[in-house]
Amino acid sequence: MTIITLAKGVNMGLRAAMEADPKVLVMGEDVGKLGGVFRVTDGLQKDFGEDRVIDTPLAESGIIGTAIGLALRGYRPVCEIQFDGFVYPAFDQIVSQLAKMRARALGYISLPVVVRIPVGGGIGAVEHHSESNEAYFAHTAGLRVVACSNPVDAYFMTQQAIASDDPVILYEPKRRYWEKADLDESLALEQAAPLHSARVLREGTDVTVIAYGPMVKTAMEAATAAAEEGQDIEVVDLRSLSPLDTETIEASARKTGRVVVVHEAPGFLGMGSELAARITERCFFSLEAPVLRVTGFDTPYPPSRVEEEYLPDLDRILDAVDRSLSY
Amino acid sequence: MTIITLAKGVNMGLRAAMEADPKVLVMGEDVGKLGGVFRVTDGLQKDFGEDRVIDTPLAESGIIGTAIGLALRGYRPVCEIQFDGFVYPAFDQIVSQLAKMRARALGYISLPVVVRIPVGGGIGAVEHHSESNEAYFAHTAGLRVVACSNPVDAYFMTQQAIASDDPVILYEPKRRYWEKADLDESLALEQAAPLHSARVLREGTDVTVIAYGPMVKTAMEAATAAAEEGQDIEVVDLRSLSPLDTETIEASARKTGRVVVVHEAPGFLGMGSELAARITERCFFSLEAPVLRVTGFDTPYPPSRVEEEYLPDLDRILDAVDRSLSY
Amino acid sequence: MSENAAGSARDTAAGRVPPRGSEPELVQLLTPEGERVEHPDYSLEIADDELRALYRDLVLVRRVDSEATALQRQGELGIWASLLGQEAAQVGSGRAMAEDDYAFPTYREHGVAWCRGVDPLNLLGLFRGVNHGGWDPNEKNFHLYTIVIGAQTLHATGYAMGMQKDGAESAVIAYFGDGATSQGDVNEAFIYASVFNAPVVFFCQNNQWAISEPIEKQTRIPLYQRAMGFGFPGVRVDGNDVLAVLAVTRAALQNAREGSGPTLVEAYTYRMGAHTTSDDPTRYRLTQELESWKLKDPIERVKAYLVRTGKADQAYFDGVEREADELAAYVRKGCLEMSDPDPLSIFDHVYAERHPLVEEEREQFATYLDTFQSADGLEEAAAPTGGH
Amino acid sequence: MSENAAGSARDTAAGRVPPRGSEPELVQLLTPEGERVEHPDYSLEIADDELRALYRDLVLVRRVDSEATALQRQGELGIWASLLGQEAAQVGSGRAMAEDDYAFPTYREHGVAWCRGVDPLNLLGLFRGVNHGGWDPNEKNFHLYTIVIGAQTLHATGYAMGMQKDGAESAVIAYFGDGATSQGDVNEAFIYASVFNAPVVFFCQNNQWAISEPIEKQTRIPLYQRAMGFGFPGVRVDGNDVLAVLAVTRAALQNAREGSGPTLVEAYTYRMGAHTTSDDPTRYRLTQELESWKLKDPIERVKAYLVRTGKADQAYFDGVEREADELAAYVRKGCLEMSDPDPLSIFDHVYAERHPLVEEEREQFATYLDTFQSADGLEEAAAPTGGH
Ligand SMILES: Cc1ncc(C[n+]2csc(CCOP(=O)(O)OP(=O)(O)O)c2C)c(N)n1
Ligand SMILES: Cc1ncc(C[n+]2csc(CCOP(=O)(O)OP(=O)(O)O)c2C)c(N)n1
Ligand SMILES: [Mg+2]
Ligand SMILES: [Mg+2]
Repeated sequence: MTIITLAKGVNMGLRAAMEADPKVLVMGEDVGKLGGVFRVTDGLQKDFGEDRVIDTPLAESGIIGTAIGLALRGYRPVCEIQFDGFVYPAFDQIVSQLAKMRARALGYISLPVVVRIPVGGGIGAVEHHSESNEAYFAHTAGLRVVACSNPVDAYFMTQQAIASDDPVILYEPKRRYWEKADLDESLALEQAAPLHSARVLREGTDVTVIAYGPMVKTAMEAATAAAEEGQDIEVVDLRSLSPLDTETIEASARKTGRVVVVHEAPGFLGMGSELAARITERCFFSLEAPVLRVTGFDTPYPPSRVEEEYLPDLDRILDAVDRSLSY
Repeated sequence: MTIITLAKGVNMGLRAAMEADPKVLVMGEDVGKLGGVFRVTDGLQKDFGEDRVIDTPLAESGIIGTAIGLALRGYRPVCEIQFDGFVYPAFDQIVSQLAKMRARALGYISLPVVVRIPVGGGIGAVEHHSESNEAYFAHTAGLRVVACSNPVDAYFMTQQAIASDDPVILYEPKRRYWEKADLDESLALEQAAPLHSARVLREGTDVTVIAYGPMVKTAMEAATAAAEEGQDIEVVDLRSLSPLDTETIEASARKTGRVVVVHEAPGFLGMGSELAARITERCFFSLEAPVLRVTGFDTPYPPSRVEEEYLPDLDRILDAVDRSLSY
Repeated sequence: MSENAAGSARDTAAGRVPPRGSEPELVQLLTPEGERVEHPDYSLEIADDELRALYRDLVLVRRVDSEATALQRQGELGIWASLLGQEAAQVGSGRAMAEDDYAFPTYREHGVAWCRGVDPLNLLGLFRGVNHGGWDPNEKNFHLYTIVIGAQTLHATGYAMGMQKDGAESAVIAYFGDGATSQGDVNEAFIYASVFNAPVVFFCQNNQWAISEPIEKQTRIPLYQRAMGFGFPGVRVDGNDVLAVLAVTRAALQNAREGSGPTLVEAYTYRMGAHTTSDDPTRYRLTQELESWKLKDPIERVKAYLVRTGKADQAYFDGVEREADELAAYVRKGCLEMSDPDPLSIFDHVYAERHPLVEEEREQFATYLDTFQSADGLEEAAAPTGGH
Repeated sequence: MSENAAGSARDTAAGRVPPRGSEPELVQLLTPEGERVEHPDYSLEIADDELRALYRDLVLVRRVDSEATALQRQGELGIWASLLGQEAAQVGSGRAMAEDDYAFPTYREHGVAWCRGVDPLNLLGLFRGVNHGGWDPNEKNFHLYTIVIGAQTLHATGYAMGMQKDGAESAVIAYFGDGATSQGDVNEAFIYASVFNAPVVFFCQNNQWAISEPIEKQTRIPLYQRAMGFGFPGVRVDGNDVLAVLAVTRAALQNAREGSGPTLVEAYTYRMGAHTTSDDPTRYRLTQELESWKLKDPIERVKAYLVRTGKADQAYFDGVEREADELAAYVRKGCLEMSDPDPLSIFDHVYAERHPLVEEEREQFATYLDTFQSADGLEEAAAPTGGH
């Protein structure tokens, strides 16, 4: 057992994948000597060389575009996008090329490319450094989109994403980079939960709270607080945003009959809308209340001094739980 | 009364706006002499000159980026994106700049930029020419997103979009460009329905079918067919995708208790998911059935010889109506 | 140094694009009249049978092209992007490639596809709408057509970076048009290629037009000079001269393989047809321009040279014509026989690994379809190609 | 012509970026030792009081910067991007602008902001996280800071196109860094500017680093030469020489105003501090490099010149120091007094016109907040600035 941070979990996951397969590359801005602005790639260039840990020019479309070329040549590039808000220059390469190329080629080629994105707010940063843009990619057929919420998942999901023959967008909750947990390094990758499975983190009977990435911790805190008031909340860590683990989600929704979805991204057309639509479609007669959403507002992410108001917090979750129970 | 096509409606709308305000510019690829690949800007350069109808270099980020600069200087640029699938290179300029700049500047500046996008499939085109990407922009705070479905709306909505001091994404259903309707040119812009209003196109009592853009015609055909089988369908032309005209939508949902949303875009996180989530949230106790979605599949848009299978059609809408009624 | 550079750039800027129709200085080995000329930097030793083979390639790809255009007019293709006028640029560069080299085309590289051994029916399949190409890129070392302007130049650069990592003695060609040079992606490809010294040849077919926009809308100096700004060589070649294109591209590929990094080749040519069959060029350009370019036809000059030098006789030309007729017939027959894809193929190949949502939609749709009809199968046929 | 160009590009490519620390040829009017030198292309007549004013600007912006760094260390700012070392590049170019000219900055142009009359507290507000700048761009002819690398170069170009349409005799400066030159947007800006001959000066502060990446990761030739590839002049100026920057930028702006189109100015300088206060440059660069650049300090050389020529005396320098102290105190006090925004301000200014969803969320949130607390107000104060 080792105590690791979430950042370290990704780092160790990258290292394990690079050791296991010489075709795995890490590329992005400042991933080399600096080890990335969050130090997630710390030490990798030193140990694997500049040929495998590549500081790229400052151009995100170039990062993804050349990664596609490298993948066509047999490599497995893991691209770092420095902050969520800087992925947009690569949008065409991601949604028109990376996502669609396999279908375009009738399956003759696959693109095992991972795009790592530190995501979300809460770190007091300036504009563009706190965005939650998962809905764009989850809406894009051809991509897989996952979000880790804790150090152990970070370690395994990184490796699973790299092992996937499909392109995977891997969201890392940046304000949880320094959260710690115990990792049992003797566990094999095969023993980890499948990449696209959700996880019931806390069983409960009254209301299901679904969260992912940075909001999982907040949801757990809300559940603890609610327990003191006698509310028994079930918390589901979604983990996979596309595809969804509908089985786990539906089972929980059927059990509690009440669902609250929590995310930092704006609500309008956010993950919560898809979850609400799908759960309602599948569990119509089991629901006691409409699926409620606790999300960022439908505004640009605000200046950091007011971000705590923008971001869903324990109180807003509990408020939604109360509203759900009031139906 | 003049009979016009939808393409002509946009054309006349542009012309009217350019005549009314010398600051209105048209810019994009091939919008000049050629009049655009769909001839929507036909004749404008001849009449307003190269200074106001600008053939740009082949670079979409450049189109939107320079349009922002022109808007900052007091112009009102109307940008044409040649086909839906070619807007992605401009994604950063649209979502990080165009959408957010006003809030960034505490309202000191506004960006009255219109981005016209011929959208959707059904014209037998090759890849990237048939996409429905409205969900990306509707999820983006700071933008307004509208879709016209007929020549008269095309005429008025174009002018309203240009008159708006906010950035507007205007979707034009390309396979309906040649649909015809009567335009009463004596109508003033003020007499047209507000840009962000939905319209009940056909009143009905059994099921509400919500559609927009190219699917409105299909929905109307479905309603006619259903009528023969004794089903009384209400058809709502959404017109505005962001913001939604929730009042009209909710009123209809409450009335029929059954809603089917139709769009060409993939279902997962498509407009249907937001409509389903919202309607269920607001009209929980009025719904007899879950909101059902008839959409493109969650795959890349297929080769054109099979696109009719991909696109929602009359039969798939009727199938969903039947399913809705079976609850 | 800084002032000189600034000064010279100013001169260049002042110079602008030479007026349309004027003769730019470019590498040429065969004049429009079919005379063989020498060039100090680019010599070419070429055997007679190779020369005849090039002629054959030019004729055959033009015939595929014209047959496809005819098929489109008859409603068999949704659209067709003709290469008319660009045969030499494509065959010259396509034949310059070694087997292990790799090409990343746009949507117009039918001549290069031919050289790489791609069945022309695959190309027609794309424009008919039965698939997006349908060949195995790695079998042909020829990537799928890319329609989003410029995107493939980054894929090409990444692929070349991979070759470099592999220590392979190979190179990549990235094809793109004059219009494409304005895209951010193409410029980023220049940057990545130069910074990593990647073995990639940027092959720009300047056919003078990007749909309705003349080259002046994309640049104010000759395009090959763009390379200077990124620190690698640029060269302008007569794109209607198959020999010059062959020699220049060969040299650029060889430089790349030897570790000298990227080169920009501007093949100066002309789009003799419409942008695609959907386009109407009479709206934006003068026939006079077209007429002047007819005199520079890429096939006529090779024929004139072969005839004058006696390297080919009438029997040879007749043979090539016959072959072209056969090829056209093959293309026509194959096109007409192409069946529509199975509706359920929409769900194929989206993911390499299992995907519950796609599986669910596939199943639901299959059940739904069963209430109407049963799906058709797909057929395939063997094909004559120009490949290795 | 093609071969020559190709040849010269090849030479350039072979040349690569000169080794770090070597002296590149650049326009200089004041040596690091404070000696006034002449340059054949760029002369500068400057009155003594203007010279002293430049010195004052340099000292004051450095003091604002160091005070902000200190405030960040004390937790008053979330982050700060220091301009240390780049004062001359910013003041020289900022002071070259006429009142009607317009600047589009990155996130580091505190010195230019100063010259445009933006209250330093606005800059601190952004880094403290109370807003995204908060000044009225049109009042200062100084756009908001742009954080997405390169995006503002297109805005600048569009703005310049607008000036051109207006027939205004004005020009735009687009600021960006060495790293930014790799972005597609910046290259597209070069293309639009050259094709439309827009009155824009591309002002690149090559401070040798993009966070941890040295300039070699972005280019293999000197950056000012990039302009050659786009057909407009590029010039490298000593970015630590306020006089040279002033002269070169003035000339470029004047050319732009007169219809000669864009110029790329590469201000060759050095980022003396960390990328931002969050950065740790010891992980990736040698102090030796830093030491060598200390000798080229942009302020020291002006002071040396003023002293040697007797254009300023100790009393003057003392006066400037006092002013700097006062400014620092103003900045500190203003920063500490800055109140957090009203939570409901999140919903302000998103749209110019009514938006039901935003209104609804605002109302709901207000109701929700009412159950906890009442919101705070915002305060503002008048400010000393360096503006017109
Ligand atoms: C990103 C993008 N924008 C627009 C288009 C539409 N389009 C297709 S071809 C074309 C012109 C291309 O010109 P050029 O690069 O010169 O190539 P050519 O067609 O002349 O071979 C345009 C604008 C596209 N395919 N991709
Ligand atoms: C599109 C984008 N990608 C990445 C970043 C993160 N980032 C901020 S500053 C920076 C380096 C910029 O270097 P340079 O252009 O040289 O400017 P400098 O900071 O040296 O002034 C990076 C990568 C960003 N802001 N925008
Ligand atoms: Mg062209
Ligand atoms: Mg820098």
